[in-house]
Amino acid sequence: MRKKIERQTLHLFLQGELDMNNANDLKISIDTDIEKRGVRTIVFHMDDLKFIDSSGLGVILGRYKKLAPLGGKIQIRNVPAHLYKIMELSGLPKIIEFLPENKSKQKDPHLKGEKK
Amino acid sequence: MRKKIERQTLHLFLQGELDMNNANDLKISIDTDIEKRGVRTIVFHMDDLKFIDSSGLGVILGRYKKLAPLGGKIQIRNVPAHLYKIMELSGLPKIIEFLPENKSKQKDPHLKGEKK
Amino acid sequence: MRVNKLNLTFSSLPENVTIARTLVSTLGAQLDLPINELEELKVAVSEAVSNSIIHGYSNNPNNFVTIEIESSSEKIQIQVVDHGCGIEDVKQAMQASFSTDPDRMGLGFIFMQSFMDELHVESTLNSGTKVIMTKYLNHSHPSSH
Amino acid sequence: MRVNKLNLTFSSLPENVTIARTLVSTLGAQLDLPINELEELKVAVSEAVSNSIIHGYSNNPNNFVTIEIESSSEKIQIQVVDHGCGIEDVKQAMQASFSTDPDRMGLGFIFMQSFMDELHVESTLNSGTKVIMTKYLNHSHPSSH
Ligand SMILES: Nc1ncnc2c1ncn2[C@@H]1O[C@H](COP(=O)(O)OP(=O)(O)O)[C@@H](O)[C@H]1O
Ligand SMILES: Nc1ncnc2c1ncn2[C@@H]1O[C@H](COP(=O)(O)OP(=O)(O)O)[C@@H](O)[C@H]1O
Repeated sequence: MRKKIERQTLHLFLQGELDMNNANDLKISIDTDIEKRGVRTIVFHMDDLKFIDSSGLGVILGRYKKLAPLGGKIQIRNVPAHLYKIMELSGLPKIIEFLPENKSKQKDPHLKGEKK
Repeated sequence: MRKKIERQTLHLFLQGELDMNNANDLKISIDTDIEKRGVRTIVFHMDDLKFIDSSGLGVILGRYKKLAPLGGKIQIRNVPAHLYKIMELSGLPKIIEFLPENKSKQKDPHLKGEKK
Repeated sequence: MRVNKLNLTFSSLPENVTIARTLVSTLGAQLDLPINELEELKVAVSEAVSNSIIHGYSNNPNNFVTIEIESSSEKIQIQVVDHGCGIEDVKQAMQASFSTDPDRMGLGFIFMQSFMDELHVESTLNSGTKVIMTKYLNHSHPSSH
Repeated sequence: MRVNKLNLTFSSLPENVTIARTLVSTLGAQLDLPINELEELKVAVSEAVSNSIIHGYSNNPNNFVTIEIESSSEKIQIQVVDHGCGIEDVKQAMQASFSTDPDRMGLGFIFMQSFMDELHVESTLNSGTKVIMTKYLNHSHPSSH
Protein backbone atom coordinates (compact mmCIF):
# COMPACT_ATOMS: atom_id res chain seq x y z
CA MET A 1 0.00 0.00 0.00
CA ARG A 2 1.31 3.41 -1.00
CA LYS A 3 0.74 6.49 1.16
CA LYS A 4 1.48 10.18 0.98
CA ILE A 5 1.13 12.91 3.59
CA GLU A 6 0.50 16.51 2.46
CA ARG A 7 0.26 18.93 5.36
CA GLN A 8 -2.49 17.41 7.53
CA THR A 9 -3.87 15.12 4.83
CA LEU A 10 -2.99 11.44 4.60
CA HIS A 11 -3.58 9.81 1.20
CA LEU A 12 -3.82 6.02 1.36
CA PHE A 13 -3.79 4.02 -1.86
CA LEU A 14 -5.34 0.71 -0.88
CA GLN A 15 -4.35 -2.37 -2.83
CA GLY A 16 -5.28 -6.03 -2.97
CA GLU A 17 -7.36 -7.46 -0.16
CA LEU A 18 -8.24 -5.75 3.11
CA ASP A 19 -9.45 -8.23 5.73
CA MET A 20 -8.56 -9.53 9.20
CA ASN A 21 -5.10 -10.44 7.88
CA ASN A 22 -3.97 -6.86 7.49
CA ALA A 23 -6.73 -4.63 8.99
CA ASN A 24 -4.89 -4.24 12.28
CA ASP A 25 -1.61 -3.20 10.66
CA LEU A 26 -3.47 -0.54 8.68
CA LYS A 27 -5.20 0.70 11.82
CA ILE A 28 -1.90 1.02 13.72
CA SER A 29 -0.21 2.78 10.82
CA ILE A 30 -3.01 5.34 10.47
CA ASP A 31 -3.27 5.98 14.21
CA THR A 32 0.44 6.66 14.33
CA ASP A 33 0.06 9.26 11.58
CA ILE A 34 -2.87 10.87 13.42
CA GLU A 35 -1.04 10.98 16.73
CA LYS A 36 2.57 11.62 15.72
CA ARG A 37 2.20 13.57 12.47
CA GLY A 38 -0.95 15.52 13.15
CA VAL A 39 -3.00 14.05 10.31
CA ARG A 40 -6.59 15.35 10.34
CA THR A 41 -7.92 14.36 6.90
CA ILE A 42 -7.63 10.83 5.51
CA VAL A 43 -8.34 10.07 1.86
CA PHE A 44 -8.79 6.39 1.05
CA HIS A 45 -8.10 5.80 -2.65
CA MET A 46 -9.79 2.54 -3.55
CA ASP A 47 -8.95 2.25 -7.27
CA ASP A 48 -6.83 -0.85 -6.75
CA LEU A 49 -8.74 -2.45 -3.89
CA LYS A 50 -9.76 -5.97 -4.86
CA PHE A 51 -11.57 -7.09 -1.73
CA ILE A 52 -12.83 -5.67 1.57
CA ASP A 53 -14.96 -7.18 4.32
CA SER A 54 -16.26 -5.95 7.68
CA SER A 55 -12.80 -6.18 9.27
CA GLY A 56 -11.51 -3.73 6.65
CA LEU A 57 -14.55 -1.44 6.79
CA GLY A 58 -14.21 -1.41 10.57
CA VAL A 59 -10.83 0.28 10.28
CA ILE A 60 -12.37 3.08 8.21
CA LEU A 61 -15.30 3.58 10.58
CA GLY A 62 -12.94 3.46 13.57
CA ARG A 63 -10.72 6.19 12.06
CA TYR A 64 -13.83 8.29 11.42
CA LYS A 65 -14.79 7.99 15.08
CA LYS A 66 -11.27 8.88 16.15
CA LEU A 67 -10.98 11.93 13.88
CA ALA A 68 -14.45 13.40 14.41
CA PRO A 69 -13.79 14.74 17.93
CA LEU A 70 -10.50 16.24 16.65
CA GLY A 71 -12.34 18.12 13.91
CA GLY A 72 -10.92 15.81 11.26
CA LYS A 73 -12.61 14.02 8.38
CA ILE A 74 -12.43 11.11 5.97
CA GLN A 75 -12.94 10.85 2.22
CA ILE A 76 -13.30 7.74 0.10
CA ARG A 77 -12.41 7.91 -3.59
CA ASN A 78 -12.91 5.70 -6.62
CA VAL A 79 -14.72 2.72 -5.20
CA PRO A 80 -14.56 -0.05 -7.87
CA ALA A 81 -17.96 -1.22 -9.16
CA HIS A 82 -17.74 -4.66 -7.55
CA LEU A 83 -17.46 -3.04 -4.11
CA TYR A 84 -20.48 -0.70 -4.44
CA LYS A 85 -22.91 -3.07 -2.74
CA ILE A 86 -20.81 -3.77 0.33
CA MET A 87 -20.09 -0.05 0.72
CA GLU A 88 -23.80 0.69 0.52
CA LEU A 89 -24.68 -2.03 3.05
CA SER A 90 -21.98 -0.83 5.45
CA GLY A 91 -23.75 2.48 5.91
CA LEU A 92 -20.46 4.38 5.52
CA PRO A 93 -21.81 6.58 2.67
CA LYS A 94 -24.23 8.09 5.19
CA ILE A 95 -21.43 9.52 7.32
CA ILE A 96 -18.36 9.66 5.09
CA GLU A 97 -17.83 11.62 1.87
CA PHE A 98 -17.53 9.39 -1.21
CA LEU A 99 -16.05 10.98 -4.33
CA PRO A 100 -15.34 9.71 -7.80
CA GLU A 101 -11.94 10.76 -9.20
CA ASN A 102 -13.30 13.41 -11.59
CA LYS A 103 -15.21 15.20 -8.91
CA SER A 104 -12.35 15.00 -6.45
CA LYS A 105 -9.94 16.32 -9.05
CA GLN A 106 -12.07 19.42 -9.43
CA LYS A 107 -12.43 19.86 -5.72
CA ASP A 108 -8.81 19.22 -4.87
CA PRO A 109 -6.30 20.84 -7.19
CA HIS A 110 -3.43 19.14 -5.32
CA LEU A 111 -4.31 15.86 -6.97
CA LYS A 112 -4.44 17.21 -10.50
CA GLY A 113 -1.14 15.93 -11.79
CA GLU A 114 -1.35 12.65 -9.94
CA LYS A 115 -1.07 9.37 -11.79
CA LYS A 116 -2.53 6.03 -10.84
CA MET B 1 -8.20 -21.95 -27.00
CA ARG B 2 -7.89 -20.48 -30.47
CA LYS B 3 -7.03 -22.64 -33.48
CA LYS B 4 -6.37 -22.11 -37.17
CA ILE B 5 -5.95 -24.61 -39.99
CA GLU B 6 -3.84 -23.64 -43.01
CA ARG B 7 -3.69 -26.37 -45.61
CA GLN B 8 -2.47 -29.39 -43.65
CA THR B 9 -1.15 -27.42 -40.69
CA LEU B 10 -3.11 -26.99 -37.45
CA HIS B 11 -2.08 -24.04 -35.26
CA LEU B 12 -3.20 -24.40 -31.65
CA PHE B 13 -2.91 -21.41 -29.34
CA LEU B 14 -2.95 -22.97 -25.87
CA GLN B 15 -4.28 -20.87 -23.01
CA GLY B 16 -4.63 -21.16 -19.27
CA GLU B 17 -4.17 -24.55 -17.66
CA LEU B 18 -3.85 -27.87 -19.48
CA ASP B 19 -4.43 -30.82 -17.16
CA MET B 20 -6.77 -33.82 -16.71
CA ASN B 21 -9.73 -31.40 -16.75
CA ASN B 22 -9.36 -30.55 -20.41
CA ALA B 23 -6.64 -32.83 -21.85
CA ASN B 24 -9.17 -35.28 -23.24
CA ASP B 25 -11.23 -32.59 -25.00
CA LEU B 26 -8.06 -31.30 -26.64
CA LYS B 27 -7.10 -34.82 -27.71
CA ILE B 28 -10.49 -35.45 -29.30
CA SER B 29 -10.50 -32.10 -31.08
CA ILE B 30 -7.03 -32.68 -32.57
CA ASP B 31 -7.76 -36.26 -33.60
CA THR B 32 -10.87 -35.07 -35.44
CA ASP B 33 -8.76 -32.53 -37.35
CA ILE B 34 -6.20 -35.23 -38.22
CA GLU B 35 -8.83 -37.70 -39.36
CA LYS B 36 -11.48 -35.48 -40.94
CA ARG B 37 -9.45 -32.52 -42.19
CA GLY B 38 -6.22 -34.22 -43.15
CA VAL B 39 -4.02 -32.27 -40.73
CA ARG B 40 -0.40 -33.51 -40.85
CA THR B 41 1.51 -30.77 -39.00
CA ILE B 42 0.50 -29.47 -35.59
CA VAL B 43 2.01 -26.30 -34.14
CA PHE B 44 1.41 -25.80 -30.41
CA HIS B 45 1.76 -22.10 -29.55
CA MET B 46 2.46 -21.96 -25.83
CA ASP B 47 2.79 -18.17 -25.29
CA ASP B 48 -0.31 -18.02 -23.10
CA LEU B 49 -0.08 -21.42 -21.42
CA LYS B 50 -0.04 -20.95 -17.66
CA PHE B 51 0.18 -24.54 -16.48
CA ILE B 52 0.74 -28.02 -17.90
CA ASP B 53 1.25 -31.38 -16.22
CA SER B 54 1.76 -34.94 -17.44
CA SER B 55 -1.89 -35.24 -18.54
CA GLY B 56 -1.37 -32.27 -20.87
CA LEU B 57 2.05 -33.37 -22.08
CA GLY B 58 0.58 -36.82 -22.75
CA VAL B 59 -1.76 -35.32 -25.34
CA ILE B 60 1.21 -33.83 -27.22
CA LEU B 61 3.24 -37.05 -27.10
CA GLY B 62 0.17 -39.05 -28.14
CA ARG B 63 -0.42 -36.81 -31.19
CA TYR B 64 3.25 -37.20 -32.11
CA LYS B 65 2.87 -40.97 -32.06
CA LYS B 66 -0.28 -40.75 -34.13
CA LEU B 67 1.20 -38.42 -36.77
CA ALA B 68 4.63 -40.08 -37.16
CA PRO B 69 3.38 -43.12 -39.13
CA LEU B 70 1.38 -40.73 -41.37
CA GLY B 71 4.52 -38.74 -42.16
CA GLY B 72 3.30 -35.83 -40.07
CA LYS B 73 5.11 -33.76 -37.43
CA ILE B 74 4.71 -31.53 -34.42
CA GLN B 75 6.25 -28.20 -33.49
CA ILE B 76 6.16 -26.41 -30.14
CA ARG B 77 6.61 -22.66 -30.07
CA ASN B 78 7.24 -20.06 -27.39
CA VAL B 79 7.40 -22.09 -24.21
CA PRO B 80 7.16 -19.61 -21.29
CA ALA B 81 10.17 -19.61 -18.96
CA HIS B 82 8.30 -21.12 -16.03
CA LEU B 83 7.52 -24.22 -18.12
CA TYR B 84 11.09 -24.88 -19.34
CA LYS B 85 11.90 -27.37 -16.59
CA ILE B 86 8.83 -29.55 -17.02
CA MET B 87 9.34 -29.58 -20.80
CA GLU B 88 12.95 -30.64 -20.31
CA LEU B 89 12.00 -33.41 -17.85
CA SER B 90 9.26 -34.70 -20.14
CA GLY B 91 11.82 -35.64 -22.78
CA LEU B 92 9.67 -34.07 -25.52
CA PRO B 93 12.50 -31.78 -26.76
CA LYS B 94 14.39 -34.94 -27.80
CA ILE B 95 11.72 -35.95 -30.31
CA ILE B 96 9.75 -32.78 -31.08
CA GLU B 97 10.95 -29.53 -32.62
CA PHE B 98 10.89 -26.58 -30.20
CA LEU B 99 11.06 -23.11 -31.72
CA PRO B 100 11.13 -19.61 -30.27
CA GLU B 101 8.86 -17.09 -32.02
CA ASN B 102 11.67 -15.25 -33.84
CA LYS B 103 13.05 -18.38 -35.38
CA SER B 104 9.63 -19.66 -36.34
CA LYS B 105 8.71 -16.32 -37.88
CA GLN B 106 11.72 -16.57 -40.17
CA LYS B 107 10.94 -20.15 -41.04
CA ASP B 108 7.25 -19.69 -41.55
CA PRO B 109 6.26 -16.56 -43.45
CA HIS B 110 2.56 -17.35 -42.93
CA LEU B 111 2.83 -16.27 -39.32
CA LYS B 112 4.47 -12.94 -40.02
CA GLY B 113 1.52 -10.67 -39.61
CA GLU B 114 -0.02 -12.62 -36.81
CA LYS B 115 -0.90 -11.00 -33.53
CA LYS B 116 -1.07 -12.61 -30.14
CA MET C 1 -23.28 -31.16 -13.24
CA ARG C 2 -22.72 -33.75 -10.55
CA VAL C 3 -22.73 -32.89 -6.90
CA ASN C 4 -19.32 -31.82 -5.65
CA LYS C 5 -18.37 -32.04 -1.98
CA LEU C 6 -15.39 -30.37 -0.39
CA ASN C 7 -14.41 -30.23 3.23
CA LEU C 8 -11.53 -28.03 4.40
CA THR C 9 -10.32 -28.07 8.00
CA PHE C 10 -7.61 -25.55 8.88
CA SER C 11 -5.71 -23.94 11.77
CA SER C 12 -7.39 -20.84 13.19
CA LEU C 13 -4.77 -18.54 11.66
CA PRO C 14 -5.69 -15.22 9.99
CA GLU C 15 -4.00 -16.18 6.70
CA ASN C 16 -6.38 -19.10 6.35
CA VAL C 17 -9.26 -16.65 5.83
CA THR C 18 -7.56 -15.94 2.48
CA ILE C 19 -7.22 -19.66 1.76
CA ALA C 20 -10.91 -20.36 2.51
CA ARG C 21 -11.95 -17.40 0.36
CA THR C 22 -9.77 -18.52 -2.56
CA LEU C 23 -11.18 -22.04 -2.36
CA VAL C 24 -14.76 -20.81 -2.58
CA SER C 25 -13.87 -18.32 -5.27
CA THR C 26 -12.22 -20.99 -7.46
CA LEU C 27 -15.25 -23.23 -7.03
CA GLY C 28 -17.64 -20.39 -7.79
CA ALA C 29 -15.74 -19.57 -10.98
CA GLN C 30 -16.03 -23.22 -12.06
CA LEU C 31 -19.79 -22.92 -11.54
CA ASP C 32 -19.79 -19.87 -13.86
CA LEU C 33 -20.99 -17.53 -11.12
CA PRO C 34 -21.17 -13.92 -12.35
CA ILE C 35 -18.32 -11.79 -11.03
CA ASN C 36 -20.54 -9.81 -8.64
CA GLU C 37 -21.97 -12.93 -7.04
CA LEU C 38 -18.48 -14.36 -6.76
CA GLU C 39 -17.42 -11.28 -4.81
CA GLU C 40 -20.45 -11.61 -2.55
CA LEU C 41 -19.73 -15.27 -1.87
CA LYS C 42 -16.18 -14.33 -0.91
CA VAL C 43 -17.41 -11.70 1.56
CA ALA C 44 -19.87 -14.13 3.20
CA VAL C 45 -17.17 -16.78 3.66
CA SER C 46 -14.69 -14.21 4.88
CA GLU C 47 -17.12 -13.00 7.54
CA ALA C 48 -18.03 -16.47 8.79
CA VAL C 49 -14.43 -17.70 8.98
CA SER C 50 -13.22 -14.44 10.57
CA ASN C 51 -15.93 -14.78 13.22
CA SER C 52 -14.84 -18.32 14.08
CA ILE C 53 -11.24 -17.21 14.50
CA ILE C 54 -11.84 -13.84 16.20
CA HIS C 55 -14.90 -14.55 18.34
CA GLY C 56 -15.08 -18.36 18.54
CA TYR C 57 -11.42 -18.86 19.36
CA SER C 58 -10.42 -15.36 20.60
CA ASN C 59 -7.64 -15.37 17.99
CA ASN C 60 -5.94 -18.39 19.55
CA PRO C 61 -4.23 -20.08 16.57
CA ASN C 62 -4.16 -23.60 18.01
CA ASN C 63 -7.72 -24.46 17.07
CA PHE C 64 -9.46 -25.61 13.91
CA VAL C 65 -12.17 -24.24 11.67
CA THR C 66 -13.97 -26.37 9.10
CA ILE C 67 -15.61 -25.20 5.92
CA GLU C 68 -17.83 -27.75 4.27
CA ILE C 69 -19.08 -27.10 0.76
CA GLU C 70 -21.63 -28.91 -1.34
CA SER C 71 -22.27 -27.62 -4.83
CA SER C 72 -24.38 -28.62 -7.79
CA SER C 73 -25.70 -26.85 -10.85
CA GLU C 74 -28.54 -25.53 -8.67
CA LYS C 75 -26.91 -24.24 -5.53
CA ILE C 76 -23.85 -23.93 -3.41
CA GLN C 77 -24.17 -24.66 0.30
CA ILE C 78 -21.42 -23.65 2.70
CA GLN C 79 -21.11 -24.58 6.36
CA VAL C 80 -18.53 -22.91 8.57
CA VAL C 81 -18.00 -24.76 11.83
CA ASP C 82 -15.91 -24.01 14.90
CA HIS C 83 -15.68 -25.59 18.33
CA GLY C 84 -15.18 -22.32 20.10
CA CYS C 85 -16.98 -20.32 22.78
CA GLY C 86 -20.38 -20.29 21.10
CA ILE C 87 -22.95 -17.49 21.03
CA GLU C 88 -25.19 -16.78 24.00
CA ASP C 89 -28.05 -15.14 22.12
CA VAL C 90 -27.99 -15.88 18.38
CA LYS C 91 -30.93 -13.62 17.59
CA GLN C 92 -29.26 -10.65 19.24
CA ALA C 93 -25.90 -11.48 17.63
CA MET C 94 -27.47 -11.39 14.19
CA GLN C 95 -28.86 -7.89 14.60
CA ALA C 96 -27.25 -5.05 12.65
CA SER C 97 -24.50 -3.25 14.57
CA PHE C 98 -24.49 -5.74 17.41
CA SER C 99 -20.97 -6.73 18.36
CA THR C 100 -19.34 -7.92 21.58
CA ASP C 101 -16.15 -6.20 20.36
CA PRO C 102 -16.23 -2.37 20.49
CA ASP C 103 -13.71 -2.17 17.63
CA ARG C 104 -15.90 -4.15 15.23
CA MET C 105 -18.91 -3.05 13.20
CA GLY C 106 -21.38 -5.83 13.99
CA LEU C 107 -22.09 -6.28 10.28
CA GLY C 108 -20.71 -9.78 9.68
CA PHE C 109 -24.06 -11.54 9.91
CA ILE C 110 -25.73 -8.72 7.95
CA PHE C 111 -23.28 -9.25 5.09
CA MET C 112 -23.77 -13.04 5.18
CA GLN C 113 -27.53 -12.54 5.10
CA SER C 114 -27.45 -9.96 2.31
CA PHE C 115 -25.01 -11.79 0.10
CA MET C 116 -26.40 -15.31 0.44
CA ASP C 117 -29.94 -16.56 -0.22
CA GLU C 118 -30.25 -18.45 3.06
CA LEU C 119 -28.50 -18.21 6.40
CA HIS C 120 -28.90 -20.43 9.45
CA VAL C 121 -26.85 -20.19 12.61
CA GLU C 122 -26.64 -22.92 15.23
CA SER C 123 -24.61 -22.27 18.35
CA THR C 124 -24.11 -23.77 21.78
CA LEU C 125 -22.24 -21.92 24.53
CA ASN C 126 -18.78 -23.38 25.21
CA SER C 127 -19.28 -25.87 22.46
CA GLY C 128 -19.20 -24.08 19.16
CA THR C 129 -20.94 -22.44 16.24
CA LYS C 130 -22.16 -23.64 12.86
CA VAL C 131 -23.12 -21.19 10.13
CA ILE C 132 -25.00 -22.66 7.16
CA MET C 133 -25.27 -20.47 4.06
CA THR C 134 -26.88 -21.26 0.72
CA LYS C 135 -26.67 -19.50 -2.61
CA TYR C 136 -28.93 -20.54 -5.46
CA LEU C 137 -27.38 -20.39 -8.89
CA ASN C 138 -29.39 -18.25 -11.21
CA HIS C 139 -28.83 -19.50 -14.70
CA SER C 140 -30.44 -16.52 -16.34
CA HIS C 141 -27.35 -14.52 -15.36
CA PRO C 142 -24.84 -14.12 -18.15
CA SER C 143 -21.76 -16.25 -17.57
CA SER C 144 -18.74 -14.33 -16.39
CA HIS C 145 -16.29 -16.90 -17.73
CA MET D 1 5.86 -18.36 11.38
CA ARG D 2 3.65 -20.77 13.26
CA VAL D 3 2.80 -24.20 11.96
CA ASN D 4 -0.25 -24.18 9.70
CA LYS D 5 -2.32 -27.29 9.12
CA LEU D 6 -4.89 -27.71 6.37
CA ASN D 7 -6.83 -30.78 5.41
CA LEU D 8 -9.00 -30.82 2.28
CA THR D 9 -11.20 -33.78 1.41
CA PHE D 10 -13.02 -33.63 -1.92
CA SER D 11 -15.05 -35.62 -4.44
CA SER D 12 -12.95 -37.46 -7.02
CA LEU D 13 -14.00 -35.06 -9.79
CA PRO D 14 -11.52 -33.73 -12.38
CA GLU D 15 -12.31 -30.08 -11.56
CA ASN D 16 -11.08 -30.65 -8.00
CA VAL D 17 -7.55 -31.08 -9.32
CA THR D 18 -7.76 -27.34 -10.05
CA ILE D 19 -9.08 -26.65 -6.55
CA ALA D 20 -6.30 -28.64 -4.85
CA ARG D 21 -3.69 -26.90 -6.99
CA THR D 22 -5.09 -23.45 -6.22
CA LEU D 23 -5.11 -24.21 -2.50
CA VAL D 24 -1.45 -25.21 -2.50
CA SER D 25 -0.54 -22.30 -4.73
CA THR D 26 -2.22 -19.76 -2.43
CA LEU D 27 -0.45 -21.25 0.57
CA GLY D 28 2.88 -21.30 -1.26
CA ALA D 29 2.49 -17.62 -2.16
CA GLN D 30 1.83 -16.81 1.51
CA LEU D 31 5.09 -18.59 2.33
CA ASP D 32 6.87 -16.34 -0.22
CA LEU D 33 7.88 -19.25 -2.42
CA PRO D 34 9.66 -18.06 -5.57
CA ILE D 35 7.47 -18.27 -8.66
CA ASN D 36 9.35 -21.22 -10.16
CA GLU D 37 9.04 -23.29 -7.01
CA LEU D 38 5.38 -22.40 -6.80
CA GLU D 39 4.88 -23.78 -10.32
CA GLU D 40 6.74 -26.96 -9.37
CA LEU D 41 4.64 -27.44 -6.26
CA LYS D 42 1.52 -27.10 -8.39
CA VAL D 43 2.71 -29.76 -10.81
CA ALA D 44 3.55 -32.21 -8.00
CA VAL D 45 0.10 -31.78 -6.42
CA SER D 46 -1.61 -31.99 -9.79
CA GLU D 47 0.12 -35.31 -10.54
CA ALA D 48 -0.65 -36.88 -7.17
CA VAL D 49 -4.31 -35.85 -7.17
CA SER D 50 -4.78 -36.83 -10.83
CA ASN D 51 -3.32 -40.27 -10.06
CA SER D 52 -5.77 -40.79 -7.19
CA ILE D 53 -8.72 -39.93 -9.42
CA ILE D 54 -7.55 -41.63 -12.65
CA HIS D 55 -5.77 -44.71 -11.32
CA GLY D 56 -6.96 -45.07 -7.73
CA TYR D 57 -10.65 -44.57 -8.51
CA SER D 58 -10.73 -45.31 -12.29
CA ASN D 59 -12.38 -41.89 -12.78
CA ASN D 60 -15.41 -42.84 -10.69
CA PRO D 61 -16.56 -39.49 -9.21
CA ASN D 62 -18.27 -40.94 -6.13
CA ASN D 63 -15.12 -41.30 -4.06
CA PHE D 64 -12.98 -38.97 -1.99
CA VAL D 65 -9.41 -37.77 -2.11
CA THR D 66 -7.74 -36.03 0.82
CA ILE D 67 -4.89 -33.58 0.69
CA GLU D 68 -3.27 -32.87 4.02
CA ILE D 69 -0.86 -29.99 4.29
CA GLU D 70 1.44 -28.95 7.08
CA SER D 71 3.54 -25.86 6.56
CA SER D 72 6.01 -23.85 8.60
CA SER D 73 8.75 -21.36 7.80
CA GLU D 74 11.04 -24.35 7.13
CA LYS D 75 9.05 -26.71 4.96
CA ILE D 76 5.78 -27.64 3.42
CA GLN D 77 4.65 -31.24 3.65
CA ILE D 78 1.80 -32.53 1.52
CA GLN D 79 0.06 -35.87 1.76
CA VAL D 80 -2.36 -37.02 -0.92
CA VAL D 81 -4.47 -39.93 0.19
CA ASP D 82 -7.03 -42.08 -1.61
CA HIS D 83 -8.86 -45.26 -0.68
CA GLY D 84 -8.73 -46.67 -4.18
CA CYS D 85 -7.32 -49.76 -5.87
CA GLY D 86 -3.76 -49.34 -4.60
CA ILE D 87 -0.49 -50.07 -6.41
CA GLU D 88 0.79 -53.61 -6.79
CA ASP D 89 4.47 -52.80 -7.18
CA VAL D 90 5.34 -49.29 -5.98
CA LYS D 91 8.99 -49.51 -7.04
CA GLN D 92 8.00 -50.39 -10.59
CA ALA D 93 5.25 -47.74 -10.66
CA MET D 94 7.76 -45.04 -9.75
CA GLN D 95 10.07 -45.81 -12.66
CA ALA D 96 10.22 -43.37 -15.56
CA SER D 97 7.79 -44.17 -18.37
CA PHE D 98 6.03 -46.93 -16.45
CA SER D 99 2.28 -46.63 -16.74
CA THR D 100 -0.57 -49.11 -16.62
CA ASP D 101 -2.42 -46.83 -19.04
CA PRO D 102 -1.07 -46.86 -22.64
CA ASP D 103 -2.34 -43.29 -23.19
CA ARG D 104 -0.32 -41.87 -20.32
CA MET D 105 3.35 -40.96 -20.13
CA GLY D 106 4.34 -42.61 -16.86
CA LEU D 107 5.99 -39.42 -15.67
CA GLY D 108 3.76 -38.45 -12.74
CA PHE D 109 6.03 -39.87 -10.06
CA ILE D 110 9.10 -38.55 -11.92
CA PHE D 111 7.65 -35.02 -11.76
CA MET D 112 6.75 -35.38 -8.08
CA GLN D 113 10.28 -36.60 -7.35
CA SER D 114 11.97 -33.89 -9.41
CA PHE D 115 9.87 -31.00 -8.13
CA MET D 116 9.78 -31.89 -4.44
CA ASP D 117 12.69 -32.54 -2.06
CA GLU D 118 11.29 -35.76 -0.66
CA LEU D 119 8.75 -38.30 -1.91
CA HIS D 120 7.39 -41.35 -0.13
CA VAL D 121 4.67 -43.61 -1.45
CA GLU D 122 2.73 -46.07 0.67
CA SER D 123 0.17 -48.26 -1.01
CA THR D 124 -1.87 -51.35 -0.25
CA LEU D 125 -3.76 -53.24 -2.96
CA ASN D 126 -7.52 -52.73 -2.77
CA SER D 127 -7.09 -50.39 0.14
CA GLY D 128 -5.49 -47.20 -1.13
CA THR D 129 -2.46 -45.03 -1.70
CA LYS D 130 -0.73 -42.30 0.28
CA VAL D 131 1.82 -40.02 -1.32
CA ILE D 132 3.90 -37.92 1.08
CA MET D 133 5.86 -35.05 -0.46
CA THR D 134 8.07 -32.48 1.26
CA LYS D 135 9.55 -29.24 0.01
CA TYR D 136 12.09 -27.37 2.12
CA LEU D 137 11.84 -23.61 1.96
CA ASN D 138 15.09 -22.06 0.96
CA HIS D 139 15.20 -18.59 2.42
CA SER D 140 18.16 -17.52 0.36
CA HIS D 141 15.79 -17.33 -2.62
CA PRO D 142 14.57 -13.83 -3.39
CA SER D 143 10.94 -13.35 -2.43
CA SER D 144 8.54 -13.45 -5.33
CA HIS D 145 5.94 -11.36 -3.54
N1 LIG E 1 -18.28 -18.11 15.48
C1 LIG E 1 -18.64 -17.33 16.52
N2 LIG E 1 -18.32 -17.72 17.78
C2 LIG E 1 -18.66 -16.95 18.84
N3 LIG E 1 -19.32 -15.78 18.73
C3 LIG E 1 -19.65 -15.34 17.51
C4 LIG E 1 -19.34 -16.08 16.35
N4 LIG E 1 -19.82 -15.41 15.29
C5 LIG E 1 -20.40 -14.30 15.75
N5 LIG E 1 -20.31 -14.24 17.10
C6 LIG E 1 -20.88 -13.18 17.99
O1 LIG E 1 -21.83 -12.46 17.24
C7 LIG E 1 -21.51 -11.06 17.24
C8 LIG E 1 -21.95 -10.42 15.93
O2 LIG E 1 -21.21 -10.97 14.85
P1 LIG E 1 -21.06 -10.14 13.51
O3 LIG E 1 -22.39 -9.73 13.03
O4 LIG E 1 -20.24 -10.95 12.57
O5 LIG E 1 -20.27 -8.82 13.91
P2 LIG E 1 -18.77 -8.57 14.41
O6 LIG E 1 -17.90 -9.69 13.94
O7 LIG E 1 -18.42 -7.28 13.78
O8 LIG E 1 -18.81 -8.49 15.89
C9 LIG E 1 -20.03 -11.03 17.49
O9 LIG E 1 -19.63 -9.80 18.04
C10 LIG E 1 -19.83 -12.19 18.45
O10 LIG E 1 -20.15 -11.83 19.77
N1 LIG F 1 -3.11 -43.27 -6.49
C1 LIG F 1 -2.85 -44.35 -7.26
N2 LIG F 1 -3.66 -45.45 -7.18
C2 LIG F 1 -3.43 -46.54 -7.95
N3 LIG F 1 -2.40 -46.65 -8.83
C3 LIG F 1 -1.56 -45.59 -8.95
C4 LIG F 1 -1.74 -44.41 -8.18
N4 LIG F 1 -0.76 -43.55 -8.51
C5 LIG F 1 -0.02 -44.16 -9.44
N5 LIG F 1 -0.48 -45.41 -9.71
C6 LIG F 1 0.12 -46.39 -10.65
O1 LIG F 1 1.44 -46.02 -10.93
C7 LIG F 1 1.63 -45.85 -12.33
C8 LIG F 1 2.64 -44.77 -12.62
O2 LIG F 1 2.15 -43.52 -12.19
P1 LIG F 1 2.71 -42.16 -12.81
O3 LIG F 1 4.22 -42.16 -12.71
O4 LIG F 1 2.03 -41.04 -12.17
O5 LIG F 1 2.36 -42.26 -14.35
P2 LIG F 1 0.95 -42.16 -15.12
O6 LIG F 1 -0.06 -41.47 -14.28
O7 LIG F 1 1.28 -41.41 -16.36
O8 LIG F 1 0.56 -43.59 -15.41
C9 LIG F 1 0.25 -45.57 -12.88
O9 LIG F 1 0.15 -45.94 -14.26
C10 LIG F 1 -0.62 -46.44 -11.99
O10 LIG F 1 -0.63 -47.78 -12.42
